[in-house]
Amino acid sequence: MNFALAAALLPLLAAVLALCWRRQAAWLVWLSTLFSLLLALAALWQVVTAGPTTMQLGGWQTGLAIRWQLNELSALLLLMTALIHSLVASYSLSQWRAAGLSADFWPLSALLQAALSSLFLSVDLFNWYVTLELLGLAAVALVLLSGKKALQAAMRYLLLSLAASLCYLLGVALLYGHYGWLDVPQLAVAISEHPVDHRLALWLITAGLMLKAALWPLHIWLPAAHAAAPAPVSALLSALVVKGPLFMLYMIWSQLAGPELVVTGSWLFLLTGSMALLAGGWSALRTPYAKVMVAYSTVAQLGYGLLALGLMLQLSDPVFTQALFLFVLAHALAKTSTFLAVGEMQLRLGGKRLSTFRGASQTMPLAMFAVAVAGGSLIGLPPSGGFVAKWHLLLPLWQHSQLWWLLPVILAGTLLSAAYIFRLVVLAFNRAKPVSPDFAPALLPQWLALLPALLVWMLAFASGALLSWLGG
Amino acid sequence: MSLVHWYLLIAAALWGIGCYGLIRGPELLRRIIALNLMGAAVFLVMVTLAARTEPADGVLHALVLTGLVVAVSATAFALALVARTLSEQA
Amino acid sequence: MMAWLGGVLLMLGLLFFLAGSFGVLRFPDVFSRLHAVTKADTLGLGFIVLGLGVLQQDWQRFLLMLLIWGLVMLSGTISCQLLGQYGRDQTRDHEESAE
Amino acid sequence: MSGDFWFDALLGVLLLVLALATIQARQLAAAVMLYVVFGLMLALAWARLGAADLALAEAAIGAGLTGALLFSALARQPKSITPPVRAGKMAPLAALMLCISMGTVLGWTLWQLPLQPAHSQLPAALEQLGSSGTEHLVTAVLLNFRAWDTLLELLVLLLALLGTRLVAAPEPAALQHWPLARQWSIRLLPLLVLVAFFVLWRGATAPGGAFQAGALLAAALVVLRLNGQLPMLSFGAWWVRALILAGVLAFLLAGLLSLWLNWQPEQAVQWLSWPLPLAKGLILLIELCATLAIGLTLTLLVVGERKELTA
Repeated sequence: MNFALAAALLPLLAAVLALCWRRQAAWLVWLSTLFSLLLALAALWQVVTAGPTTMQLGGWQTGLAIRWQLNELSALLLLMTALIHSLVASYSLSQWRAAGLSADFWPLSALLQAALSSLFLSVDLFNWYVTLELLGLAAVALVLLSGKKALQAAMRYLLLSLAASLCYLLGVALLYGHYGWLDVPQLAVAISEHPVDHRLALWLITAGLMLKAALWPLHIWLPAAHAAAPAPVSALLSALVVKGPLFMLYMIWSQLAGPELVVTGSWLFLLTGSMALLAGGWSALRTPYAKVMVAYSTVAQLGYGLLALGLMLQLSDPVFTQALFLFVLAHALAKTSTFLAVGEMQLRLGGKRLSTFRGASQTMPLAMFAVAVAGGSLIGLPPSGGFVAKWHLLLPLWQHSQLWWLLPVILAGTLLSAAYIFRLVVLAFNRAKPVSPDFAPALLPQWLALLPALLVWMLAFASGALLSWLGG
Repeated sequence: MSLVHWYLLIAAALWGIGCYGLIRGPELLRRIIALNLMGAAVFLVMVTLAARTEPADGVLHALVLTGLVVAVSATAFALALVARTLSEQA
Repeated sequence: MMAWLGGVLLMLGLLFFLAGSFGVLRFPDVFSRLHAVTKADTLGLGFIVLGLGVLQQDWQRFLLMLLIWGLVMLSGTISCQLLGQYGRDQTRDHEESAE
Repeated sequence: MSGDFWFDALLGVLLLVLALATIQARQLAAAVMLYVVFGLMLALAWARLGAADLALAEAAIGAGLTGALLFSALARQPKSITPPVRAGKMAPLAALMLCISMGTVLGWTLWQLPLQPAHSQLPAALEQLGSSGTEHLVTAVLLNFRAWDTLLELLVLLLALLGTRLVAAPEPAALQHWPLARQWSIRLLPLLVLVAFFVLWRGATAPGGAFQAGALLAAALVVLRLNGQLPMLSFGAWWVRALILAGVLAFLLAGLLSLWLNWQPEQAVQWLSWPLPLAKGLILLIELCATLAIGLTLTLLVVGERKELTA
């Protein structure tokens, strides 16, 4: 648990130091992301060898103190956060003078990492509210880094995020009113002892978290916010910020929902998941702007997470938990690579529309290759992580014939995602627009954009270990 | 119809009014005020729940205090954003 | 006897508060409204403080309430003065633009 | 009918009427003023429900500083507002029905809540109060039992300031300073600072604490700043940044110190658990730094880094 604590506190310390010495902020935060990556690896290794541990913050007994729980799942999510942050930090370090990224990016991204790490480790309902608020404000501040054009999107994002936090807090207040516990495992025990009808509390919490995670019916703020943000910020937002509330939805619905509530909940998630797949894919197909397309692809891919959550609740088969968090990992890596590559190409070729990518395979081959490889994982081609996640989603479905209608939906979702990825890739192989002779974009940012795509491509080889850690 | 029930009903009504203001309020400033009303409603629920035990539940009071400061900082950020959007329009 | 006296003082204070708020609603322009609010309400508060002091028989709390009353009086007069100046500037700008 | 019943009934109805009036008021200035009055009535409601800390905080932060923020945002509202920014997409009737149904469902669920709570953290908290370093339960919960929440909350405040600096709006018209206001703010300063630190000191034994004291400090600084009697507080100045980060730094250093003090070789480490003899001192130190940090942060949130135009 010591390593996990260090991995969560290091970005916090780095953020404060970055605010004190603003000239060395970039190096400071970059080094802190690398160290927290090592610490997260050590924490995972400690959990795998010594088994899960918990820590009461402050040493008081369970109900009073906030409790941190470190099991394989939270260690893996901590590792994902640290990995994505170190990738994005190194990408931003390599080209922030060229892209004109303001120096405020560094303390804000370190605070974002601290908020996410403490969210993944904690199991306290009210502590989740404070980390959720910290996450929301950090994300809005990061979106605002791209200046005037992000004002409208950030305003709508902030208002909806505040309303969602209040819905969540009201749900938590009702639960505390009924049972008097804020600690989720203890609350689960209290609920099983003398269950009381707490449906409204759960629906309020679910509504708040679905709005925060931009899950299908409440996703309206995401495309504008993620497209308006600078490239590294939209990578952080799509890969990590929307995954925090999804993790909380899983933790709350898997432990706090009563048997009859689980059925209604699972149907809700199945329907919204299917609609997310179809509607997100369709909007991604029709939008003329590159970053908006990638943002809608996030909304669509979150549909897979919802489907996995719904199936896990309905069929209570642990393989769907594995599918859910495999999808979370694969999507985080693939989306980071896509947003970084698309952002780099937009920066170099100039222009937001898809037409600017015409002939990108000749002018910027490396970045285009990154988009194609990451797109392969988004579609679910073997041996990428996306394929492993989809495989563990589809395999158990064959035995349950009553959910036959899910198979065509997932097939349609896959086809739609293939369509909008190839829409970009095909354009890249047209004849390139004339480019000035001395056009030589820096290669390091493109290599850094390619790195997560290669990582997600080889995820299938590590699927054995991943599956055993994710509650196999 | 004890004190606790009365204030809980007031909080429920406040929540409804806040939601109406958030959905309908034409100006952005009014929507932020409506958000604060919804926050006040949630805190009223929490403080009334705390008033059920004889020495009022200090744990809930601390939570509401934390929520209050979070609400103020979020409102300050939202108002700065509104001020900038308005001065951009002008 | 003290309770009866306290009750009378509280009723007097209430009377002045009512007069003050009634004045705010009815008076035509800014200056008379300001006059009504600051004068009547401060006096009303004074009576209420006296009434509570008589009812409470607790000197420490009575002194605290007197301090509160002093502060209300000070801030009332200052803000009345500032609002009055602001009102005068507004009316003067209004008249200049009207000519 | 006990006197209390009428007081609660009136206060409840007043809260609802003020909330409705704030939403329905035609001019925005009226809506803001009605909201400030609503904040004060809410502070009364907290006091009525036995939450003295919250009444202090609501009056200082909820009604006071939020009111100041709303008025400064109102000052930047362009007078010649074209047709109101597109009204909510939903038809008024549909929105009304939705909100009424939400209110009734919530009201019905709240009505079901048990009058005697099945379980609450109060008994456990009271029994642990002795070894927490303070006598007042709310301060013990804020700075000892759930100290991590308070640290994250100080970060939320810091983040709001960082975000606000990103969108610093150009300054409204230059303020003319009335001599009377300048004299009054000078007289008011010592009283406010004295009361702020008294509220901070009392937080250890009775309602009070870092947040209320910070809000009072911010009130004093805002009044001075608006009257132009304070140098321009810019985030760039190192001492301003040091003070703003004081709260979070104090927490982190105290946490690291307590980690180092009760470090046993193979025993699991406890983050933010103050060693008993040092608890009172550490809590007071953190509260002092948090008060300064909150005071300055709230001042910068309200006043911003205004370039002083007139002398």
